[in-house]
Amino acid sequence: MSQATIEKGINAFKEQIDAPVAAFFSSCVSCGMCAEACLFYTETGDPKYTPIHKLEPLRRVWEQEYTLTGKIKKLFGLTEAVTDRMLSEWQELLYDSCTMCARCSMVCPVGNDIAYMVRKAREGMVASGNAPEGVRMASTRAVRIGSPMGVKLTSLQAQIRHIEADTGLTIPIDVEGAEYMALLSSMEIMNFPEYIGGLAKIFAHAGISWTLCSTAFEATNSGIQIGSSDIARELVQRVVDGAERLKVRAVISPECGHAYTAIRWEGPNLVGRRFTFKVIHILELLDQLRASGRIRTEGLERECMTFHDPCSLVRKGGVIESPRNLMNMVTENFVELEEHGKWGWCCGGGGGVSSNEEAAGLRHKAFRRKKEQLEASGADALVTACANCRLVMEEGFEGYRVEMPILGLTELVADHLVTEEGSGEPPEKR
Amino acid sequence: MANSKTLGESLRRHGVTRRGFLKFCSATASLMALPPTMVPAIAAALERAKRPSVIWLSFQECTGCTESLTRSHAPTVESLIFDHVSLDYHHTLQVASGEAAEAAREAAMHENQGGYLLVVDGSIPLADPGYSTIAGISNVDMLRETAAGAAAIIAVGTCAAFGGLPKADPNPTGAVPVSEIIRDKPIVNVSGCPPIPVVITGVLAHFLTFGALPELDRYGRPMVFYGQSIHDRCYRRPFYDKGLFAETFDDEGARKGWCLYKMGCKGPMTYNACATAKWNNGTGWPVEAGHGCLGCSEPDFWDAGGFYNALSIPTSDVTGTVVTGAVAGAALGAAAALLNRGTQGEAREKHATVTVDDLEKGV
Amino acid sequence: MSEPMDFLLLVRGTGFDVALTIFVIGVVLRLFEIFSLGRGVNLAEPRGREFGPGMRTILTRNVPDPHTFRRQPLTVVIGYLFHIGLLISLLLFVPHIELFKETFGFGWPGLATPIVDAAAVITIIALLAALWHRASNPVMRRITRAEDWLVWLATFLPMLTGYLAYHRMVDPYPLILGLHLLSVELLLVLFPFTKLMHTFTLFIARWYNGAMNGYRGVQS
Amino acid sequence: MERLDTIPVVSASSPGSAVGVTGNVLPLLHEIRHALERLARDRDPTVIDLRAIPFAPGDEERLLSLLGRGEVSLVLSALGRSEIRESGYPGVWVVEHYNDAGERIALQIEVTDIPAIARSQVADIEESSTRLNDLLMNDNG
Repeated sequence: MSQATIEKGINAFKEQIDAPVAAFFSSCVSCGMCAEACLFYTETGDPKYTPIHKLEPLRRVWEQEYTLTGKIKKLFGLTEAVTDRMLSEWQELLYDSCTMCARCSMVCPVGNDIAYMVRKAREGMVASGNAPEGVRMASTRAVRIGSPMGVKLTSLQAQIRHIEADTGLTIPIDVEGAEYMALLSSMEIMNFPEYIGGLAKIFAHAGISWTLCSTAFEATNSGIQIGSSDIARELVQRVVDGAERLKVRAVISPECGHAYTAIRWEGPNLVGRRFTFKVIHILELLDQLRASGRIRTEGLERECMTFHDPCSLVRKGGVIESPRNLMNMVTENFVELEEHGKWGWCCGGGGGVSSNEEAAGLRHKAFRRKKEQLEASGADALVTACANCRLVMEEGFEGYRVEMPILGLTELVADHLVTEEGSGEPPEKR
Repeated sequence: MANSKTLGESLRRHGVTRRGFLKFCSATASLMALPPTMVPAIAAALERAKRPSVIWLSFQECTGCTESLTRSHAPTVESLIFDHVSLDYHHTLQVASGEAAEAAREAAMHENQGGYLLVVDGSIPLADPGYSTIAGISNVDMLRETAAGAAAIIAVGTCAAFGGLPKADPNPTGAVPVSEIIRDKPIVNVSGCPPIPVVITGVLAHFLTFGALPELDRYGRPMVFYGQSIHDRCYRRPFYDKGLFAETFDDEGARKGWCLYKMGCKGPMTYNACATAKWNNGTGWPVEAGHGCLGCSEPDFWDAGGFYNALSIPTSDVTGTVVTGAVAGAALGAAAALLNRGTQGEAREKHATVTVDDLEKGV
Repeated sequence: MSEPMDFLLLVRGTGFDVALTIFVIGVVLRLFEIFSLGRGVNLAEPRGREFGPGMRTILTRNVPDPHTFRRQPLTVVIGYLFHIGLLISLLLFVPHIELFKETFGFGWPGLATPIVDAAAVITIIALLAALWHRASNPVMRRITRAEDWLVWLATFLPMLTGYLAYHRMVDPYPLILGLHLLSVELLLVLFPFTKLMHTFTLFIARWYNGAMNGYRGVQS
Repeated sequence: MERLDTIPVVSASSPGSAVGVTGNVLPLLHEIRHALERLARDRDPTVIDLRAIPFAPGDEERLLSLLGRGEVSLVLSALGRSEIRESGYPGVWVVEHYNDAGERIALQIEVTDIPAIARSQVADIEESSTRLNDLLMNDNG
């Protein structure tokens, strides 16, 4: 068993620093605007949570290794080396108080993509053994068991049996040549199985062939959250292998933000080649089906509903319009949060924070931002498209004693599908 | 030779009436750039003023300063003052020559020991004193000897005041101004190349009138004449403020009398009275004639960049520096880039794949 | 007697040459340092383009998001006043334009000096406010390093000396003009090796941000 | 080749030149106005030396023509000629001193009831009294 060392950590920083990182650090004028974009700062008022400050170890390595001034400073001992102690101290800043929501990346006046750098900085934290225990455990379970929550195929199969019984629909597994291979997040399997039922209904309604994959049903990628490309690669590879084995046309990312960015945006770069299949988020797919008339809904939710944008889906994923189109399809009283879409506020549990027990207290404090935002909207119910956000917000509501139901957008759409079978036009193959 | 007659007596001997004297006093106040309220004080002082002995030494100079002074037109008020002054030695103007001239200088020095006024034009060569001698006496020796008994020294012209043209880079004669040799006497620098005639006479008038030197600026120049820059007193200043500039000597801006800054006018850094005293008996002055100020009353004006380069342009070849810098930067940059790529590549090579077994720190 | 003039000649000649050389070498070197680190090829199927969104972000980041502005208006207002004032003072003052013309072979029209003067006053006030803000705001205090103070000083001195020179508040004029040039030379020398470099690199940073987001179909 | 004096001299103060734009004439008129107020209120005279004013070509002419000419003109013959004349604004006098060669050596605006130099000097008055007395004494004798 090899060990994580500070040398490995610094080596990882050196590997990770690229031209954008160098440009970003060169440009920072310490204006502090990023703090105003970070819910961990706004809700605690503690300046140590200023996003750019979280990157000090990476910045220092960049300066010492990749700039003339830094090299000279190093030569004359004018700059402090990044030590294991420093990184231990920074664990709280790079993990507990950062969901990589990338809101700071949107406001930085000089254009620094801070979340991009946090993701890179975490590589060094992992290599030096400074990732928090909860996140490490999640990764270990994901690699060893196949799911960060330790959900095994047998648990999935058990849930499938329940769903099949409830809906009367078949949940296909390992169907070769299916058009779509759906991925799930463990949370959906364990906490929100209605999502799987919803999928089955929608695909049946639209007449689309789909399948789950017994070797790659888990969509979440703990490697991305902990910040290890090596672990992330291993997890993505399972999906790629499964998709290629089943020869599907596209892989559907479930209602989970980081799972989508992991497979859609990081995936090909992790495995080092372009995918032979497409990757699509379930909301994108639903919106496409809506636009092409292949799913038809009836009835509108009367309640005032709002939508929480999962950060990974909007800012980092680019799925912005689809949920709005879908919301308008099934609700008549949809109100936007004041800051929504790419300006949405994080639930506070992304980027591995929700699996990091040490961060629980901080996460609770930070959730106040979302809570107030939701309360200000006057909505009666909250819709979202991420199992993790949903769970985090449910916990948050409990903590703040807020009564507000949270729904998944996919299941909401599924609930409104036109029920008479076959009354719609025969779905056409696209 | 100096005698003890006062200026007042001297004027009356010339048949000047009281009204004439009053007129003379207001003209003198105007000449000294003093406010008209000073006229009674001037009258009282002039009434008592003693006739001083003046020794005028010319060193490394072009005689332009003397020319400027003697350009004084026919009998003016200034000339009245000079009539009153006992100019005991001036090798350009005096009749005596050779040993007789030197004897006159020595006689004046002895008779008025500690009381005569020494006027100097020209700079003094120190690289080799032999570069400039008078009657076999080097400039530096003559200056030291003559200055010893002077009440005050007036350094007329930029050469005497600041070294002037002889001191221009590379200063082959090692020229220095009076102030670098004489440090124990009051010195008034009347700079300019040449100085404005009325400024020379104005300073003399001040000395004569009040028996003391006027208030001086940091460069030892009389504040009344050098207190404000050409730029601040320039009648074209409003054009500068409005951003209207002549770009060439024959463009519309030049014809309309716009600001000459872009054509190299050194007015903003030049302190002199040209804009008000004017030249050629008040006819005009360089800027009024359409040419920028050369800055001739300032130290080292010869070396202050091209006469036709705007003041803000550095004296060196900026474009060349930028090009050279860019080339050198690219070479150094390429080296730095190689180093960076090396570091990055090495780090990537050293990468040890992280597995879930490697997440704990080594002990 | 002539030291201020000697000083002015030194800073207008050799001094400026040296500073400008270091500046140009430094900036080019820094750009090489940055770009040499490269950027991986993105193998994910793009949803949008890189170039256009990158360019758009270069522009859009000039304007703060309204909500963030409301949370920290002072930083934004001071930042605007300072930068606009500085650009007016630097680029639209005729003597400065003459220098650029000499350097690049072309110039542009300047503004009337009272306007530039007003801009300079605003810039100086904004800089003082920025200093106070940096010293008093907890976030800024936390992230401020020695370099930030140095950079502030290096920016403030040319403004101050320029103002004093223009108004002839220091005697003799060549001394203050020389100090103004010297302070600019200090700025030039420090520029490539401090965050003053953001003047150039912010365009690179913004472009990368916009491009990387644009690739994913997000206009950042 | 032409002789120098055959080349026509064109005055810089021709129309279209900088006349009036230097802004020195207007402030000067204001100064004169303030001086007049002081004179009326406190009997306090003022002298403005125009040599200290940075005039643009044509400014002086403009100022003098704006002031105009009043009822009184005096010519003084002492150390050359001097012209003292009241402007179109009573209380504002223009005093020009010339030397023997007819060159102007001073130009002043005096804001007063009568310029001091036009008054008979006290010493001269005493002297003339003595002289006249002497003359009469001699006649009697």
